[in-house]
Amino acid sequence: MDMTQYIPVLLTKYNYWVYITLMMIGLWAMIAKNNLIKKIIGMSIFQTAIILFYVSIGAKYGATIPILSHGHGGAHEAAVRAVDYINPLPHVLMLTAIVVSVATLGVALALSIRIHRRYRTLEEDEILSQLREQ
Amino acid sequence: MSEHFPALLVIGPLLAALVISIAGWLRPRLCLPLAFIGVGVAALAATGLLVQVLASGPMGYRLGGWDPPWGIYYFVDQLNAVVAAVVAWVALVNLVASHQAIKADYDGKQGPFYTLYVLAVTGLLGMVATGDAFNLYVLLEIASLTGYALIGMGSSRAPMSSLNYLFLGTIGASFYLLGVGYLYIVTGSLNMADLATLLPPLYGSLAVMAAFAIILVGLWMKMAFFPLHAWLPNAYSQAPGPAASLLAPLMTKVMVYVMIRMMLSVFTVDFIAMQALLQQFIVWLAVAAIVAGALFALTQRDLKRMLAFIVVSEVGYMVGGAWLGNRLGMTGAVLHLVNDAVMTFCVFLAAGCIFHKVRGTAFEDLQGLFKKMPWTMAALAAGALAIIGVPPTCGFFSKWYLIRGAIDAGQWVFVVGLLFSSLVNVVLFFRLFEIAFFEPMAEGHGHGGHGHAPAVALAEAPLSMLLPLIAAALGLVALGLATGPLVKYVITPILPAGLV
Amino acid sequence: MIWQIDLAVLILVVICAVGALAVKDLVSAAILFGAYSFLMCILWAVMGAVDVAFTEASVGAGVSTVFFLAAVFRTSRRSKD
Amino acid sequence: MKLLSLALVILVGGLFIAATADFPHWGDPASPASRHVSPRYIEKTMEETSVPNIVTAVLADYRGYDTMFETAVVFTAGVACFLLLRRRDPRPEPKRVYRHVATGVIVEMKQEPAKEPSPSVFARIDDDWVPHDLIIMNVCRLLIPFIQLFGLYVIAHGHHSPGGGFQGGVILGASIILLALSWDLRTAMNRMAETATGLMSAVGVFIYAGVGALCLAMGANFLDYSSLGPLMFVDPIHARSLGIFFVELGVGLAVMATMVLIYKNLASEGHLDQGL
Repeated sequence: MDMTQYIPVLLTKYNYWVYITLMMIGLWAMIAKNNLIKKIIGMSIFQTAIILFYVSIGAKYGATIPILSHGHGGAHEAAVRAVDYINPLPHVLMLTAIVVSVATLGVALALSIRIHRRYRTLEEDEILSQLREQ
Repeated sequence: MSEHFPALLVIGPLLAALVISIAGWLRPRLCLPLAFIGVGVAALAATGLLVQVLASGPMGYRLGGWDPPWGIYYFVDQLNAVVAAVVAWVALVNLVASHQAIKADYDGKQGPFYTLYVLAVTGLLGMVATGDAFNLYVLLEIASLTGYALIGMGSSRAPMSSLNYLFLGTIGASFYLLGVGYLYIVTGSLNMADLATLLPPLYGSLAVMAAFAIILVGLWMKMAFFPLHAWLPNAYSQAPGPAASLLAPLMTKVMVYVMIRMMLSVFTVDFIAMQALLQQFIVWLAVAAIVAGALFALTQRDLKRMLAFIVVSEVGYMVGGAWLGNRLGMTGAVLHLVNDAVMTFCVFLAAGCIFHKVRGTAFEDLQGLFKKMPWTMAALAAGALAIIGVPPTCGFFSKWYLIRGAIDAGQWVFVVGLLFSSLVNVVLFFRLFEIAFFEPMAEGHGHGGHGHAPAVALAEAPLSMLLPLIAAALGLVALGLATGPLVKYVITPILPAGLV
Repeated sequence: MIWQIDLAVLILVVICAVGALAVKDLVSAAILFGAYSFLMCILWAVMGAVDVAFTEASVGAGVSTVFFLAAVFRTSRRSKD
Repeated sequence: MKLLSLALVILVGGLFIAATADFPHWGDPASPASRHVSPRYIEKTMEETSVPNIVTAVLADYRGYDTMFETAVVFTAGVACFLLLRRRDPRPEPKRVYRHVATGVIVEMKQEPAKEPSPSVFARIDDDWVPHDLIIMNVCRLLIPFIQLFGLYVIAHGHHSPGGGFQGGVILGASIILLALSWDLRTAMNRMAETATGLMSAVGVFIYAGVGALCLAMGANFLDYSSLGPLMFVDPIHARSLGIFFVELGVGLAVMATMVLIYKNLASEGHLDQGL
């Protein structure tokens, strides 16, 4: 069996596969974990996985970071070529997404503290059994 | 001035929310008037926008002065304009109706409460007005985060329901973001109109299919479409009254609007028409949603929970109608979107009035209410008639279009599902009214048992709640009578020529 | 952009993610989550997304971890899974 | 349940992996994403906004409207945490613990003292108190000014290097959080009161939206900074650069205050009396 033919495919796509793996780890934690803090950690992993995907879109071989390599002055007279710089748009979008994820995290933790105030536990099964007793 | 209406629609409430937050720390008494100003500006801008769009066709707005697709572009056609108007006016009327309840329940935290209320309106309006797929995500998160917080302030069980909503809502919003990422990776654009021109050569691509599927699933989670509806009943029934009557009518409807926008303006009907199998599958799913929502509603013994399951059922109507794949079905879906926002608002507001006075909405709390709160119950009855679909209320007309669309498309299951759920709704509401009309009030009734005599505690809701409620109830009939012009001037122009 | 570094960090990221979800002590989970965020930050810096990496280092690895710790100390530290 | 969800997750993951088949190669300079919209940003940023950091220019100008709402999301989270957690009723057992500053002796009072002692003689400390670590406290005290200076640098230098309002704001917020962690929440509250935090987070977003509204008042579209040129006596392109700077300041202020607000509410369960 000739494995070498798969290496190019692997090299060009593995980044996307790892993001999917991470996303599924996060999703699984959100569905199957019992502890609410664990679920919230899963949620954060899920969100960062999507950010990883976007950043991967922006990557460009043979290009440098999206900051023009000269400050003020005449040096920037030379035309800037798009192939020399990494695509900045996904970065911009992901700055937003990171901030959104920390905001969600704050609200989720605030809610979990409120839940703990009332049920004195963060295990979902214990909360559900307390709810049933009422 | 009028060319800035699309911006004012969103900026007005945003600025107001910030000023409210500042006032909340310094002069709490100013919060309510400021909230009125903020939502009022939005309502006026939305009305102006609607008038302008009806008079001179769709209009756009370049935010930051940059041309699309480089900058963010607002694009408002008849569909956006009418949904924005409904959202803004429902939010305004709800604010009038619930300020007393907010004052009673959240004294000392009114500032943050109003801030979040107005921010929620900002998010919803922004989602409706925007023509940029990523901008929609940011606004969706604003609307959702405010929703989680407002719902979490409700009854003692509410934080748990809200956290569940947060988990599912985050998955939904993240899926939407991921789908947009898939579209971006194959096209390189985020602007909806630009996407629509870039996508057609790629319709066969697996990535585009995946993007469509992911976006659809994400939106379904947010709108509580049947197998993904688990968060909704708890969240909306345990939310505080003012938040429930804002979010229950608007959040799901705006998500349905986003789905329709994605179907019509990003993926276009040609793409939808290629997915015949998917189309059939979704119609079946919609029927399942309608039937399941109705059956779950039958088993409830609490007014708010029953209404929440009716919302699940109504979402099935709209998704099913939009996926029937013909003009009548789409007309019905859009019409029902507008109508359902108003009728859900009416019934949730009535439930809020009842809760405000009786401090409970379980069926046993409703006994004898027709005598004690005749106007509230009359409005609830009007809402019930609209949900059942009795002419001349608006519910009848949208159901009429949906059924005609289903017959045209040969989807008899959908027809049966619709009729079945209407029948169940009849049973639901008549059971309710039987309790409220015939059963006398239990002796010594009164929640909390604080010793106040029930005869004093149970009277009609305050006028500031009652008048908006009655206005909403009259709005149901008015919308019903306005069906003709609504279809002719608003819905027909937005239906693409490709839709038969 | 050097794909060997990229791949090595990716594997570490997955390990940290699994670790954060597997440990029973929630403080350890929070710290592992911080490590996960830092590795993510390195990954993005490798891919040339310096602004995103900077944000993740300050928001994800810094403030988020502190938020987790605050919430864990104010609730319960043990978890059953 | 666990097995079922595992199966579901693996199924979904498989579908996702299948969909990557049609993706352009990773890092391909000829992928649609690198060809369609973004070249304009890279090639024109310098002449249109005179900001060398393309990410900053796109973030605060081309897509500045997104960023305004991103700041609003942070603000929303702060208000939401406050609304959900803040409570004004005192803790059930008002036990008070004081440290005699001169000798380090700890005094515990079961009831409220008739008169609050002077903080310079008896400093009030948390009741689940951990021994003060001289090294940590003093090192943090020395570090915090430099951290804050760095935060300001990051905000101000965002035009030329990685960074900007968000990163700088978070660093500034983290410096206050560090103070609360290494000393105690009460000390941090004395430096930055709750009302100040709440006001700053709203004012920060207001600066952003206000700059946008000012453009509207100048007759241009919302957030079109070039119209601010006449106000600042510069040409439209420099006006864009300055406009970006102003909104970044607003972002920094809002993010700093909100991070502190969220931390305070989380760490003290909303009592805002004692932290971790």
